[in-house]
Amino acid sequence: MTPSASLEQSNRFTHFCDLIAHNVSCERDDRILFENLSLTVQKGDLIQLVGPNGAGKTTLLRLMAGLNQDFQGEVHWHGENIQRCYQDYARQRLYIGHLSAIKKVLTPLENLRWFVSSWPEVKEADLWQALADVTLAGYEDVPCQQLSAGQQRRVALARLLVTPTPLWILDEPFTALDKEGVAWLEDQLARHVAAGGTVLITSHHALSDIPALRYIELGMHK
Amino acid sequence: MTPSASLEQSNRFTHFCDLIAHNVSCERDDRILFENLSLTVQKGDLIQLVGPNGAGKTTLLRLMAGLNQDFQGEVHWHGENIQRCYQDYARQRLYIGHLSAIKKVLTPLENLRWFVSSWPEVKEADLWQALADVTLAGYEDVPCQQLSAGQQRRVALARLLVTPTPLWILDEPFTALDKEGVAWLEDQLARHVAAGGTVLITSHHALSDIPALRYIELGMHK
Amino acid sequence: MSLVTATIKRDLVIAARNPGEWLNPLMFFLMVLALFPLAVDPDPNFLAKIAAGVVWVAALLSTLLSLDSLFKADVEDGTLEQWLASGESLYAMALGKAFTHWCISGLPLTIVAPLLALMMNLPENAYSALFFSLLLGTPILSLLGAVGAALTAGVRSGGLLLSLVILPLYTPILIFGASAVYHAGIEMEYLGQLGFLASFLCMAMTLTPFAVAGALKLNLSR
Amino acid sequence: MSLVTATIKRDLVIAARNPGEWLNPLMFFLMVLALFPLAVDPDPNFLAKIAAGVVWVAALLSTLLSLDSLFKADVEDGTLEQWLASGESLYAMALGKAFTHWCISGLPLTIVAPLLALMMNLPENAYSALFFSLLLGTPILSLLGAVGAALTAGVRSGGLLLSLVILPLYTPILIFGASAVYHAGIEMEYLGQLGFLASFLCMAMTLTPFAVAGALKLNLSR
Amino acid sequence: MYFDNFADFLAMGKHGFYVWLCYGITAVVIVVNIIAPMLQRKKLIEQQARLQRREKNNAS
Amino acid sequence: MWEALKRLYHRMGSPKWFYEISTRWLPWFAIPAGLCLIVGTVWGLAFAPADYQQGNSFRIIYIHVPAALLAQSAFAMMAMAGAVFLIWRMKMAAWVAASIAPIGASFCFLALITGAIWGKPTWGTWWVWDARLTSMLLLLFLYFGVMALQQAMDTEDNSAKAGAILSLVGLVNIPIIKYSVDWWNTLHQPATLTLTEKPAMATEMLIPLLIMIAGFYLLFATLVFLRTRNKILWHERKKSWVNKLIQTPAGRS
Ligand code: HEM
Ligand SMILES: Nc1ncnc2c1ncn2[C@@H]1O[C@H](COP(=O)(O)OP(=O)(O)OP(=O)(O)O)[C@@H](O)[C@H]1O
Ligand SMILES: Nc1ncnc2c1ncn2[C@@H]1O[C@H](COP(=O)(O)OP(=O)(O)OP(=O)(O)O)[C@@H](O)[C@H]1O
Ligand SMILES: [Mg+2]
Ligand SMILES: [Mg+2]
Repeated sequence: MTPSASLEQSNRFTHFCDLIAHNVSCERDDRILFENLSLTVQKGDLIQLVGPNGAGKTTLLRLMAGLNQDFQGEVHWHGENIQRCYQDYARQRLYIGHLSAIKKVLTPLENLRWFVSSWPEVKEADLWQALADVTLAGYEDVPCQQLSAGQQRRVALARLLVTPTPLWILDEPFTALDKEGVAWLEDQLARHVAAGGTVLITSHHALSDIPALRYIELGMHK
Repeated sequence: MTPSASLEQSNRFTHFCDLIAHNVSCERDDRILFENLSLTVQKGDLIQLVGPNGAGKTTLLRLMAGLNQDFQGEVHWHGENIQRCYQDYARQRLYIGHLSAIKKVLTPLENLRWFVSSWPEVKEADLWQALADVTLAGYEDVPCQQLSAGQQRRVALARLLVTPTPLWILDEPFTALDKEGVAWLEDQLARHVAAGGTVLITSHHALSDIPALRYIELGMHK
Repeated sequence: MSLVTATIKRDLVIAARNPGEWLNPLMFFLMVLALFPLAVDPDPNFLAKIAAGVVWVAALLSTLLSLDSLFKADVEDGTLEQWLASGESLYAMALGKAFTHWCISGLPLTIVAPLLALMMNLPENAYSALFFSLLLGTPILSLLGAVGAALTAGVRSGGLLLSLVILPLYTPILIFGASAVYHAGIEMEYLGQLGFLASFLCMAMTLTPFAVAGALKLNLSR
Repeated sequence: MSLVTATIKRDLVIAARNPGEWLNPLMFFLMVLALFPLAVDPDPNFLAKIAAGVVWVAALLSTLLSLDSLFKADVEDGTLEQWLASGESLYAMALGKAFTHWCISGLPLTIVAPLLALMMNLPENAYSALFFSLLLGTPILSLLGAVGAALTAGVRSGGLLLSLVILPLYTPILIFGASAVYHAGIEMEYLGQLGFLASFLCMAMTLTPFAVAGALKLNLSR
Repeated sequence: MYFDNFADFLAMGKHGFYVWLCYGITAVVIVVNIIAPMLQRKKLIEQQARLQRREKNNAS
Repeated sequence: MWEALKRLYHRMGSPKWFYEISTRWLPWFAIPAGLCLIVGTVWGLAFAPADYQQGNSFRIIYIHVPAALLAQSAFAMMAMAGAVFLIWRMKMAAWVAASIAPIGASFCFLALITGAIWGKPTWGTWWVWDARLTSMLLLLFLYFGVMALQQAMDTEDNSAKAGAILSLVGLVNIPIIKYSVDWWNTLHQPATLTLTEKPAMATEMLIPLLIMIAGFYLLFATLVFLRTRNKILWHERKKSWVNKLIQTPAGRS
């Protein structure tokens, strides 16, 4: 990614509004995952949810993304409940979960093209560039079923480079990436928050020193 | 796991025979993954395959496990081609791949019981103990679909504690584990090789210092 | 290009890439037709009497079978999650999906049905009724089917559950469709039945997408 | 307990836990029987004539539909991989799987068929023939079906491919089964047909497991 | 020749349509079966030749 | 003796050898095939006498019967090639099987379509559920199933194996299907519309038929060669002998 591109992004992200969870509580199978949790996510934040397996990180992430409505409390975006202004909110955040939404019979390029179809301003050349950036140059036209686990993950992550959204919500994005890939992704996260973007992430991987990094610890309330 | 148990294992593993890959070569889609690779795995070895995404680690692992026959060269166990003595070989090695073979409607206990059904010497109490060791005590009777990603992984890994095989072949076993889980698994690996067992593993995670550790690096031959 | 058009295009590309997706329903249709004479009685006069009903039942069953995969793949690989995350209208997606399904299953079936009706010795004057009843009826089958497919998408062995949900909804269409053809065969008026089918189609087009959108959301909240 | 018995037991437990697995084929059977009078002609004498054939066609289709999931789940979640890794005989597993499938689909169907035949106004003296022909015929359907299911387990939208592969193989059984019932209905000898079914069953029991074992291996070598 | 004239030959009694249809379809099927692999072969060879040329250019 | 057989087997397994030998043999199949087909067609259409019952429509027999015979034997050949591939893992056999499938299916289709067209003037209907017709239709389905499987899996090797397994299962089943269908039709329905019993065919009718049968078999061999050669070229495209072949003008012809 060239500096000019991130500068441009930085301007674009000036309109980012706060994402605030007010006293959210969630229980599953009579076990309380978190209770009266409040969380404010602002421009330039990089927030990592940490906690042991089964602590409720994925659950909290999906709830903040507006994908899960099975909880108490409210999540506000720009002062409004995200379910109310869902369409606007959705255009401002990118959610990448465990499942990659990649069609195995299609090529990386075709998959990426589908991902960005809501953003008409994204150009075809950007897609090629993004695939090259995730070191998939030469694989643009290979059906995804023939890619290795890490390569498929990279296709999903190429979206980070092309969708112009200020808020990224990522669930264990480091899965299956090799060292170089991990370094690349950390770099992307750092650049994104530096450019005024915001990242909400779960990972068991310890992120290297990015100044904006904050932890939210979820414990096991047995 | 109590010290006495690992001592017992150490005796059990005296019959371990060398696993040797002779000049194996493998290509996928006209790209050579590795060529004339030879590899000797001996009692007490802990071998980690490393390399970038798509290098062929999974492929090599499956081939050494006897699950993939689409390659050139031979893999020998006790001086005999593994396909010839497959039944004996299979009883001496444990393979845990990307897919966990866990049935979502069954409970961890039921899943584990199925895994060990070929080893009649394993007792029911061992299974409960193993689940407790992977911090799933209390979840023994919860259907696996209600467990988080990391908890499901732990069910699969509980097999390490109960199947009495000297050779472990593990493909990215650290996926989805939290810090504590990672430490636990590293400890298990160290104990296993100390007790005379053998481990062949792929992981993008840097294993902490275990004396027996050796790396095999697979590169990208473009 | 909006996400809806992109999705329709993508699904058609996938169908073009595995031709099984649209050829198999056709083959199934043909084979069910072939089973009847084998099981019942190959006498041509007898077949002529049951032809209308059997062709319609076969069309219905073959649509039913191709429904199973309509949303399942999307749920499993995370595409649906991304749809919901995108904030675009699920109503439009439901319509788009039903349309793709009809292009892949109902349309080819309508085109070859008259040919296959030859084998069942359908009376000559019933051919146009067969064609038009299928042309109006199969889109209804796709639309109603989408409701069932959405409801059962997250369910293991949903294929059969799907048939349970859907078959009762299909019966009115079967009755009107088959009776149009039957009446045409004995030279009676059949425009009434076609009129009913046409009005069902309008209703289905406006109403079912709501149900589909609602059902799809159920698959996601976890 | 060997892995085969453990697997049979496990699959039966799973079936008991989602009753849909064995209830759905039954419901489908019922509904195809119900569709017929609606589509063709509800006149009881007419129905009596076609009853034998329609009951058998319905049985065949409902078996066919329940086949799809026979190996698919096992391939996808890695159970099959573990089977192969275990080194135990795939022949035994194939037999075991076909047996479970019969317990879940063929057996209940055989038991309720006489009841449903009432609805189709089947002649009274045909009931025992119906019962015994299904008792001998449905295991063959399961065995042959296992071949198709194994061949198509790794294939997306394999359900319909499966029918393409299997239906031609099913026709002899359909012919003998339906004609046994038909002949019993018109008070003719039908032991000959049952004899044929019995000898087919013996052949299928010895031969098909080889084909299944071979086909299952295909789904694994990658 | 069994037929008296060419018109008779074409008419084949009353069965000209059926006979000629059969022979026509057969001709089409056979020709397609011959042409298809030949075209495929041509395409294969051209494609391979192109690849070779490209590799040679890259090498030099 | 055994050694010679073994050598032959190894040679057969070598794509290069097969390619070269088929280059030499191809004309020896193609030219007689063309001759037989032309002679047989002209003789059958223009010179053979008309059938006293069916008139000229009977001339369809010169396509119908050879196609029907070939469709059945092609399936057996395909299954055999599949078995060789499964047992000895000889890739050549898989390619041959994959080449046979579409050709066999074409002939099966021809037998069906010519039969159907023939049925209209003789029986007054395009299709009846006669035993032979039905078993031919099922054979076509089997071909389709094999072809679908030969492309279904994610690697070519697996697809070939899947196709081979189904063709073997199908081969065991074909006699059963044929037998059961025969038996079914004769029982359900008195033989009002069976295929004409083979009359003691006049020699001037029989000879063109035999020529056509020979022509169809030779054509079949030619077609299998053509397709298999393409498969060889594709799979061996990295080998030096293919590269040489492509550079020589002869290879392009
Ligand atoms: C779709 C319709 C038809 C199909 C699928 C069909 C199929 C076959 C098959 C498979 C054979 C070869 C049997 C063998 O020797 O192995 C055959 C032979 C023959 N068919 Fe047909 N047939 C059809 C229609 C007809 C019709 C309409 C006629 C003429 C009335 C006819 C006349 C014959 C004759 C004369 C033979 C050669 C005699 C013999 O070998 O027994 N067929 N047909
Ligand atoms: N579908 C479900 N039904 C009921 N309970 C569930 C369901 N999914 C998850 N849970 C429960 O919710 C808890 C939190 O799950 P979640 O997936 O949020 O954990 P996590 O923090 O993401 O863990 P991991 O690090 O393993 O991914 C788990 O203890 C699990 O038992
Ligand atoms: N089914 C397949 N068909 C064709 N090629 C494949 C197939 N599966 C994998 N490959 C190719 O084989 C190569 C090696 O894949 P493999 O899964 O062994 O990589 P890996 O080293 O395990 O990578 P990762 O770290 O991403 O898991 C990849 O480049 C991939 O393109
Ligand atoms: Mg999680
Ligand atoms: Mg891997």
